[in-house]
Amino acid sequence: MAKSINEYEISEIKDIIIETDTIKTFIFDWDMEEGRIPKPGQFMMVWSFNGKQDEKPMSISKIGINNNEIGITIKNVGEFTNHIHNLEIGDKLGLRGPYGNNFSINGNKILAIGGGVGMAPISTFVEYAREKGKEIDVISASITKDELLFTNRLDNCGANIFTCTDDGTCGFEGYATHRTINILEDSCYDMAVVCGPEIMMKGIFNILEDASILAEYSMERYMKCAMGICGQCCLDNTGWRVCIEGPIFTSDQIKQIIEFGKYHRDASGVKHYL
Amino acid sequence: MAKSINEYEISEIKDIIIETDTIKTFIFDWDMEEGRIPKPGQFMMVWSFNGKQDEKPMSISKIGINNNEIGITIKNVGEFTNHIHNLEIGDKLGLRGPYGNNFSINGNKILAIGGGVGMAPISTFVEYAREKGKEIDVISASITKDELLFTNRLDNCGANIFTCTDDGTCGFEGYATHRTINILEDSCYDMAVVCGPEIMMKGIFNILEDASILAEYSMERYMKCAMGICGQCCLDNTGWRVCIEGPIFTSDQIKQIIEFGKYHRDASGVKHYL
Amino acid sequence: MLKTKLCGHRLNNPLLLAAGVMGSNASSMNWILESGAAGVVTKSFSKEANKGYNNPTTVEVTGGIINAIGLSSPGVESFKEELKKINKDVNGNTKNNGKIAIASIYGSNPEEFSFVSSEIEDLVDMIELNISCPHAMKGCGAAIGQDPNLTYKIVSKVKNSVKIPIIAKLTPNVTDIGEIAISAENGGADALTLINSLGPGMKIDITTGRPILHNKFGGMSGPAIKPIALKHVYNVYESVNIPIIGVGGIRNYADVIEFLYAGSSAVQIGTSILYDGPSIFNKINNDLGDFIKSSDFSSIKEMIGIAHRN
Amino acid sequence: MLKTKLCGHRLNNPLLLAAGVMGSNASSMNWILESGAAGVVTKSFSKEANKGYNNPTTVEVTGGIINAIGLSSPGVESFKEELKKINKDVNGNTKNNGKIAIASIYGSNPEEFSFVSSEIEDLVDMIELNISCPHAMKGCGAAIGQDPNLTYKIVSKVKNSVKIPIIAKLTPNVTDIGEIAISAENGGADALTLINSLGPGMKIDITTGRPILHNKFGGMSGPAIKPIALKHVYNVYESVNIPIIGVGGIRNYADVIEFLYAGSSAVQIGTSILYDGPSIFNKINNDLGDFIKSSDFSSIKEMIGIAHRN
Repeated sequence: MAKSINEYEISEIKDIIIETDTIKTFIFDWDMEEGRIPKPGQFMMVWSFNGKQDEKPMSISKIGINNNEIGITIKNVGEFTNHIHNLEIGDKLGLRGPYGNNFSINGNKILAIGGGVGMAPISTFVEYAREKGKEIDVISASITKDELLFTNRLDNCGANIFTCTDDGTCGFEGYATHRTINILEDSCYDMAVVCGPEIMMKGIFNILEDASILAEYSMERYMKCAMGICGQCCLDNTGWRVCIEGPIFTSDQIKQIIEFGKYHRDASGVKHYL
Repeated sequence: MAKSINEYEISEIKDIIIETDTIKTFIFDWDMEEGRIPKPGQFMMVWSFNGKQDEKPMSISKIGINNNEIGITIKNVGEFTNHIHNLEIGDKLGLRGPYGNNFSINGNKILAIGGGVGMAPISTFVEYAREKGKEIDVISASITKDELLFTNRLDNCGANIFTCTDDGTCGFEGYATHRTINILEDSCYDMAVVCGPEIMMKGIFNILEDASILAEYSMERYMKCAMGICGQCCLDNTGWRVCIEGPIFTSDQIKQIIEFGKYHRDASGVKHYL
Repeated sequence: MLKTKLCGHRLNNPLLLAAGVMGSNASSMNWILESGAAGVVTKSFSKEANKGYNNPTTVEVTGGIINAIGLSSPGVESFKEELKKINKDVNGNTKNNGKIAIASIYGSNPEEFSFVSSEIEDLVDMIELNISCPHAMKGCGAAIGQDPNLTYKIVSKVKNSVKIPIIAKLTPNVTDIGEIAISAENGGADALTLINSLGPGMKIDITTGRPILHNKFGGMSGPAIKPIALKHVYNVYESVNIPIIGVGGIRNYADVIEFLYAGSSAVQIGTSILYDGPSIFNKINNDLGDFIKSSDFSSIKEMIGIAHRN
Repeated sequence: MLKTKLCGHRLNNPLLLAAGVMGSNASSMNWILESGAAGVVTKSFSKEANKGYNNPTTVEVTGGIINAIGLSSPGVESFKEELKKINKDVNGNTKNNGKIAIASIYGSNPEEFSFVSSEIEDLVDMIELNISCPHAMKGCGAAIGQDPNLTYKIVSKVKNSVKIPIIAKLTPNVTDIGEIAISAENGGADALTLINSLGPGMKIDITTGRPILHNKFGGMSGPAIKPIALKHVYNVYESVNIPIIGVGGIRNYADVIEFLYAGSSAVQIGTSILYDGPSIFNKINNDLGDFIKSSDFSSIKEMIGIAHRN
């Protein structure tokens, strides 16, 4: 009987890559069996059972189909992620997944836009799309040069990288939105994939809509079961579950998600506006 | 999902064949799906849910693979079977199965011996073995001519039938044991299959052992679950379950079944000696 | 043909969404209604906001899941916003469409139950009292539903506070559910929902030695609990005169039929959404319709309780 | 490495056959012992013969079965013949082989329990008191195990009648199993078996509208009940000082480990024989051995109760 994706695998941290001051990538062994092979855009539920005990969804940032490895990139933003950042090689976490849908590939020339740690699912998509021979332009955005993620990896796989920093320390000076407007002046794309802070994605969405470029956006919400039943991650107004119908939504879907770029709900269900 | 053999199928009695004064064959529609196709020697659990409410194991006497039919031949020996004998076409019974192991075919010339309603599994075996081109001699035994079963069916399939009645009204006058001794004087067999009253099978067993003919015997015990867990039908001294390891046992196995031809246990587990 | 009635409400069919599954906001509940359910029961809420337990809150087991969400909810004031949108038209009026909204509420004492009930009475069609959550905080949930006196007090207090029908949802985790059912009926319950999740149960991770759920224990739900839910419905049907809403492991039309036969007037579906998504409602309605067409029945009503006939 | 102890008896491994499964005669129980079990519990018997219920007595459901065999047994006098042959050598002496025979007995009052116990004391290693069968005749079975006083009376009466260790097998179908467990311990039980079958539950045939079991209701067993059994073991482990034998849905080595971690000193396996046959015992022993080898544990004992550590 194949192992259910809902079954925990207690996994040793095999390697830790310090990506930036606040972002680390944790590498785990992961048997690439039928049903367990992650697709670009999917996420894992990461269970910490020592110290800070909790479990959160985290984007998969590395899919090593040949060496049976996955990477999960985590930004230190609170108590839970801080606890994980303090773990060392050999420490263990519980993993279940992969969950959710994935980015699709439509057309031959694709614009991939990632902001901050949002580059995690973008990076797996870019590598996958490059393997399929697609031409990929990547806008990799962050506050400053040291916070740019995966530049070498993406360069190595043959994507064209357009960095973009708020402070101008690397590449374009300004926001990802501006860089996007900029790049669209020179190039046409068959589609785009986007992941980053929702306020950034909202801006990008408006720009891509104006440019009539269909895109897919990766969303994040507070999650409990990740199996599609608790209802915690359901979106207004369609009710779609980020863990099942998402986390990737198309432009057409985003139009129906009225909370996109506006608000999200916390663990108790109370709304918080951006 | 394939239907479990443990799931009841509430089936209309499609036809009733009056075989003898005390024996009837009940015909039911039965979808011959993977896992549900009976093999010669297997049995069904027959649930009567109106009137006399109970459920008993009954031998399959007809396997209509092409017309999706099964036949179950029942002798009126008590309250339960009497109730079933009073049912009419269109009445319903619950069926589950098929259960148990089956007769095997070893060699080319086979002796099949059935006594009374014990001819039920023998008849399906003979038809099956004839289809495989085997040469089959059948000793069909009963008290009297009117109680002989399936003579035409077996004749039609090309088996050689040697009838045998206690009162000599048809064929050999005497017991199946005597007829067996008799037939072995003229013929050699690669194997034998036997079903009938246990006292008869015990006699046949001794004869076939003397003649060094390996045989398979169909046993019957009080059954409850028919799924191999309740322990009701376990045999001394091996503990084999008639519903799982049986109902068909080889000569070698019969030697280890010390209760064969000696005693059986009733519903409460009390032993009754033959 | 699938139409039925429950406490005076006309229902398009006997299928409702169970409390605690996709019931945290109006959007997901409206989706469920569009997917064929004749009604939804909200996730349980109370007076104050409650974040529930840390994750893991849900773990899959053979035949279902165990969960200890811990009654997370935004509190009645916030949740009213959602209630105003469930099955309502653009003017905020309840659609007259054979579908209903049921609020599931919890509390720690009769006053809290009645306060919350009064607050939301105008926004929903019925109220289900969750006196049976097996993973509630101390004093809430099953602690109530295991005590016939407290059950009576809460039900009667709410009954005297609101005009809409009230349902008591009972826990199976008692020695004698019949006693509790009669207390609820005597307290004035208009219907009973049987059963809340079973156990509770637990799962221990064999590598770490830890209970997986943060709360260690959680209520079990899913197809595995169906035989037990069914037996409680069957038993309680013989002791009370109010309608029973059956819930526990329903995954297909045959399960629904079993619950109707046992004595349920309607059923709730929850955990099986794990396997089949919201489309389970339309699927079951179609299959149930086909069954009835090929049977001697001409309505749902005729099917209720027939297992007691024999 | 798999060796362990239970009430002074050395066991080759922690696996026992559960009562009611392949336990009607010595032959099948000896087969189970040869298949790797370190002990067998007989099918429950009492003073008199009892034919139990008519068929159907067992029906498969999601994740297990429900059964209402109704404690069929040949009565103590007849059954002694079987007891004399379980795990005995040709001279009728118990083999000194790390394997044990446990008699499961039932009755309707303390005197009957103690009479039967005295009758068989010399033929078995331990006695398990079935005070928890959910489908027993009136006054037997779970009716006892739901009453702390009656539990105490029966356990103490038997304890005063025999010298061999006695085990009380408890029903999960109570509001508070802890209370019953403590009564049994106070009564002198040397160990507890947790849990008897769950519910009871029922299955209704949708074509006929009839409950399938002749008794209508039956106890549920099999993998589906594991989370609940485990939780009872975990809870009771914190309230008593006597060893616990865990039973409920064990199908593989990981399940055994969960029960050990929760606080079981040994486990019983029953319904899973439906899926895997008697070879399940050797299979689990092999897998359990492999697990221990690859773990930091060096004995079964070290594994007991570790889920309480965290």
